[in-house]
Amino acid sequence: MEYLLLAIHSVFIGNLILSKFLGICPFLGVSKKLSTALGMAMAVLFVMVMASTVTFLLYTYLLLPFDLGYLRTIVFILVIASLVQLTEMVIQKISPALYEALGIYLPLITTNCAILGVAIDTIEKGHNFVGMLTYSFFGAVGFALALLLFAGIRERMETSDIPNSFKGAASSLIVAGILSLAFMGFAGLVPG
Amino acid sequence: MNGILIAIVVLFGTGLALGLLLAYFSKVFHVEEDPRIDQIEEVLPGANCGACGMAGCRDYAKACVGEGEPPACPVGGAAVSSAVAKILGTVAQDVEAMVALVKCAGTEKRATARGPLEGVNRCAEAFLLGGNKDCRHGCMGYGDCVRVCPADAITIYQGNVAIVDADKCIGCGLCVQACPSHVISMVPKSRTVHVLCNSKDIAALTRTSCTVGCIGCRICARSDAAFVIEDNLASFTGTTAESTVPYVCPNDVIVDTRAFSVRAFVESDRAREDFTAAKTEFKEKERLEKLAAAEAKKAAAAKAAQEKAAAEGSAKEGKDE
Amino acid sequence: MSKAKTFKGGIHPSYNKDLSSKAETRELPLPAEVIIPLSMHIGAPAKCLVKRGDLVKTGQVIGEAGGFISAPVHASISGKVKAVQPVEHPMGKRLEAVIIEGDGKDEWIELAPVENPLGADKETLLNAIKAAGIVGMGGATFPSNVKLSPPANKPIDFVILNGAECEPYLTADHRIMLEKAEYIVKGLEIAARILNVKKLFIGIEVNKPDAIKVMRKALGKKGTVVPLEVKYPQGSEKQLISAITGREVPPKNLPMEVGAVVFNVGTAYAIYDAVYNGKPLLSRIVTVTGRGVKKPGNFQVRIGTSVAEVVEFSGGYNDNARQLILGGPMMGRSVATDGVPIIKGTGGILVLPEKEMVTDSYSACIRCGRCIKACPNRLNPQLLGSMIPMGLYDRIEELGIKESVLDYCFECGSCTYVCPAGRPLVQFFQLAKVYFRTKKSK
Amino acid sequence: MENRTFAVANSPHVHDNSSIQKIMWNVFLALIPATFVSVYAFGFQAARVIAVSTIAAVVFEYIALLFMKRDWRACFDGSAAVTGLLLGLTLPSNISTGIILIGSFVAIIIAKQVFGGLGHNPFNPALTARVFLLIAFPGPLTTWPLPRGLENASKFMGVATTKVADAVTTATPLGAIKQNAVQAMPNININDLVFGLQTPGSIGEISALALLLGGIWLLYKKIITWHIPVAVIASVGFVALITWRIDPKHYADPFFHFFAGGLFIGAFFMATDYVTAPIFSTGKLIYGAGVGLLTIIIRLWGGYPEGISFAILIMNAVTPLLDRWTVPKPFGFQKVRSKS
Repeated sequence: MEYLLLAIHSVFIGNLILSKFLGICPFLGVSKKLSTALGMAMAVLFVMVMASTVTFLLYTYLLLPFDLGYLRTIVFILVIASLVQLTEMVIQKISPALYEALGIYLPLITTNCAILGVAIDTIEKGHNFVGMLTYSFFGAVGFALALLLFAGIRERMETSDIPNSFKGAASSLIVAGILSLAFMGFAGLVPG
Repeated sequence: MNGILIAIVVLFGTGLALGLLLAYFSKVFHVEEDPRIDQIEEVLPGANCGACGMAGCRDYAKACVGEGEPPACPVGGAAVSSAVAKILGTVAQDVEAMVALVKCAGTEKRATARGPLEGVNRCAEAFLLGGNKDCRHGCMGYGDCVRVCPADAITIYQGNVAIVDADKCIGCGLCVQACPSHVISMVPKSRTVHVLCNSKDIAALTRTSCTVGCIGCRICARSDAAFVIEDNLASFTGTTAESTVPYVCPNDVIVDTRAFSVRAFVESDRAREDFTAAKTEFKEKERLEKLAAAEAKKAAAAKAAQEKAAAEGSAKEGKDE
Repeated sequence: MSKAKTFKGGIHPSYNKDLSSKAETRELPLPAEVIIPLSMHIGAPAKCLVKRGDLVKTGQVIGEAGGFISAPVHASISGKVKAVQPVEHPMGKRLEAVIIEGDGKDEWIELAPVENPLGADKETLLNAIKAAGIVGMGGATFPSNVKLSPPANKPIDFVILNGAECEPYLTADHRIMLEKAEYIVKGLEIAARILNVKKLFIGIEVNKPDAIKVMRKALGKKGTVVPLEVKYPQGSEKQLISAITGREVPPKNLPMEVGAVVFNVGTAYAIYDAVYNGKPLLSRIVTVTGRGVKKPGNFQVRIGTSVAEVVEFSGGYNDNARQLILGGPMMGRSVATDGVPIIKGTGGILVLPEKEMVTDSYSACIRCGRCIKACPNRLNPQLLGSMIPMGLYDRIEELGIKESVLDYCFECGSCTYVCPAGRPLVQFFQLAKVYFRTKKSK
Repeated sequence: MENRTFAVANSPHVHDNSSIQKIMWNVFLALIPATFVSVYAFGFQAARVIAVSTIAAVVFEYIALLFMKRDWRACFDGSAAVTGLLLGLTLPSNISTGIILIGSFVAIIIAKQVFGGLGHNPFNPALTARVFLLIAFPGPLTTWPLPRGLENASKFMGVATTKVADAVTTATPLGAIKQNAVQAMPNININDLVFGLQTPGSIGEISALALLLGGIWLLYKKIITWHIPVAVIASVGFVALITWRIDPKHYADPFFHFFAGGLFIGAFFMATDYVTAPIFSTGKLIYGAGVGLLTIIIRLWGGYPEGISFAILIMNAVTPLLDRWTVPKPFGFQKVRSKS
């Protein structure tokens, strides 16, 4: 039950993008088309769970015993960077089309603060291993949800007659703002 | 001291482990790619700025290999272009500068209008309904070309004929694609003589639908071999021609840009008057010349006849004798 | 009476049929000149067989079929060929046509009717129909002999006569059913004999109860008259098949794909005329209607007669006449001049006064979904209609259905009719079709 | 014979004479009963709120259109007026004029014109504004004056009333339930909720009957279809019924949930907004069910007493996906031959 609440919390209430404002770069960058958004979401899901797991293990079994907590940021980034490279290679092999579509945003997952954010947050919050898995998995699901909703809206906005000055990022950010307003309705649903 | 050492060891160890892992996986998941992509990527600025219109430098490199005709990298400039060309084994070719030309001068006064089109805002829509002029090959003037022109080089005269400003035209050819009646074509910028008509109809139809239509009479082709007639329509294939060539056309379809700009030839009544005056003068001159030639010929003939007569006369005389 | 059958979607425009539905068909006097386009059907244009100065007789072949899907063209009056040149065609283009100056004598060629039609073999009948140049007279102008010769692997189960006449204003089919019922049935029997089919249907919208009654009587036990709900586009071939048989014809396919063949009632009459009398298709019934003409009515008109002449005979234009439409108001073609000729597929001449014209400028789509409800092909005109003006053609290709979604659209105009924002959706789809056609041909 | 020339236009050459204006003013008309009830219940203050929000919305629309150099006459197409009216109806009657103006600004400028105006806004403008105000001004947006004639009640539905400025305020029925669970129930009369003259709440939501009347008008005029309202109300009723059956002490019965709060105005007027709702019937049903479920979840377990505004906004965001995934098969569609 505890994990269920944690899951609901990480998907809806504490949504990475819409209430923690992490990972805005891919949120704005890869949301032009639904199909690429889906691919990106999957890539982030994979990287996030892997990265959180590896960093959690490293932190608990390597850094903490040696009392090297202060090194966590740099170690985590190292891990994330390598994992992203790995993902890149895997995607290029498995689905070249998706690789093409994601383009530059794939290596940019490295700098996706949501990944580092979740890795650090899960340690800050003191989750155990299962909690960490739940948190990172459903955090990524929340990320995916927001990305998909946003991509859907942006695909529709392509057919809109948006005033020139608001084309592109401006109107997208307003949509993101309204979306996070809407998600505030979940506040208080589950104690975070 | 110890702490720092441990930290260094831990960091180094982690890095090494991850590096080895990556190295291993890059072997496992190796994807065959054109080696030139990597080479091109090397010479690119590597800023992943996207200024070329592609997501990152690698995409640009791929485009170079694929299409063979890459847009220029705005950041790297000429140096990068030549480097890329070197890798691809091509030389940046000197392509003749082209500009767009609207081959129609059928303004309201000249071309017969077809019933008013309602609810039409674009050429493509007008074309569905058969166009707004009796002539189905002319410019409809709703400005689909103006909308796609990135250089603002096209204007519409009286909502009827589009005119390309050759100085502003960058030769992208977007208007040619946008035009449903195919009245725009790309011509060399250096060309000075143009046939301003696109009507492929037979002469009888062209005559009823426009006063400045090409009827495929071939008179121009007789005075200059660079005119080619195909589908009842003349087109000029050379670069330049004698300045008197436009005067031979019975319907004033040919323009010499050294005398009149295309714009003036389409828009300005004054230019037309000047042209007509010059044409009349030319024709008059031609007529006089012809007359003179004819007279000379006549005189020569008369003379010859006289001589002949004289000769015959003398012969007769001789015979008679 | 059982419940009227129908399909899903569609609209209920105001029909305005009583303007001309009571007017008996009158024969137009022989025109002084006819303009006979060589292309009056879907498919390859006919090949011209005459030249300027030739003398022709009524019924003489002046253009032979230019391919498998094509039809021959006949002189509809006797006289001299004045010219062979492109003319303003009712479809908006300029197409090659034979102009015949009549001698006023109307001398016919010798006609060769098929003897004992119901006992004749298939080939003879088919040849008679082919030689008569019969095409679908509901407007689609598909050559009838092609419909009647399906490949052996496509068994035909139904022959359906289309008497729905769902286009508002038009009453030509209505009149022909009232006046020529028995001949129509004979034509239908010929078609059924050629296709070897026992199941015959005649679909008629219930707003023509007199026609239903007459056709029931004429048809007797040979087949079934199916009353159809009054709805546009009930008379569209594929919608009609769906209403009567429940089968749906896939896009880009002919009805024979689902074992059905559909003829307009006018075509059935033409088949009768060709087989029993040996007459080629030289005239048709044309409804002259709308509030832009003085006296709406129905007329038997020789092919090639100019629209102006027909309207003149009917009583002339009203002063407020502003738009001339060949066909019905939903799918008919608006033409610029009344000098265009009546062709085989012209079922009506509709003249609209200024105040009935749809000229409003359009505004943004508000996604009310009425077009989706109206679309007889269950498409999403809303989405397509928003993407096309923005030039998002690649997204249309992505829409998920392998063939272009636009293949399904036959431009019935239902979506545009109901659009509260007045968006010219049909026009958008035409533009997109042109775009995809040119792209494909590149 | 001299040939006559005619105007040429594309087919079809007839139109059913429907227009956006007609649709919008019909929606406006459908909201009139609710407006009357609220003006009757809350007096002049309600009239002020509604007038300010409606007029401000139209004025903002006009300004925006001028700025964007578009046809300014579009501001009278009724859509801005409907947005303004809907916004006014979701506010408490004692709210200050400044806040209403901010709301109208957010609705018209931020939520609508930025995206290109009518037809292009991904979120319902009135609801965006309302949620914005709720989060920006939580105080004024959650103080509800008592209707006229009840000002002297010291306790209402088991909740203390407070005197703020010149009005007596209290919680809405849903707020009362939230605070006191079902202890408040005996004091709430379903009749009051239906007719709306005896309950506090935002201006427009108090009378379920008046809203139902408007909804039926819209259904009758075929401006909305039954799918969304029915799906919303059914899903709310379903969850409410289950929870009420399980634990009637804690959870209110379905009828209470139907008639209390903004369910009807949301289900009939806001969720059905063409621009932001799915376009296919299947999508509409899913969307309606989503709105209903989210509403009841927020009502029963969330931090806010009323959830329909949030629910509709969230489902607005899902609309493009629903539109994509509920496309019906076209006429004569065949399964694409897999090998190709």
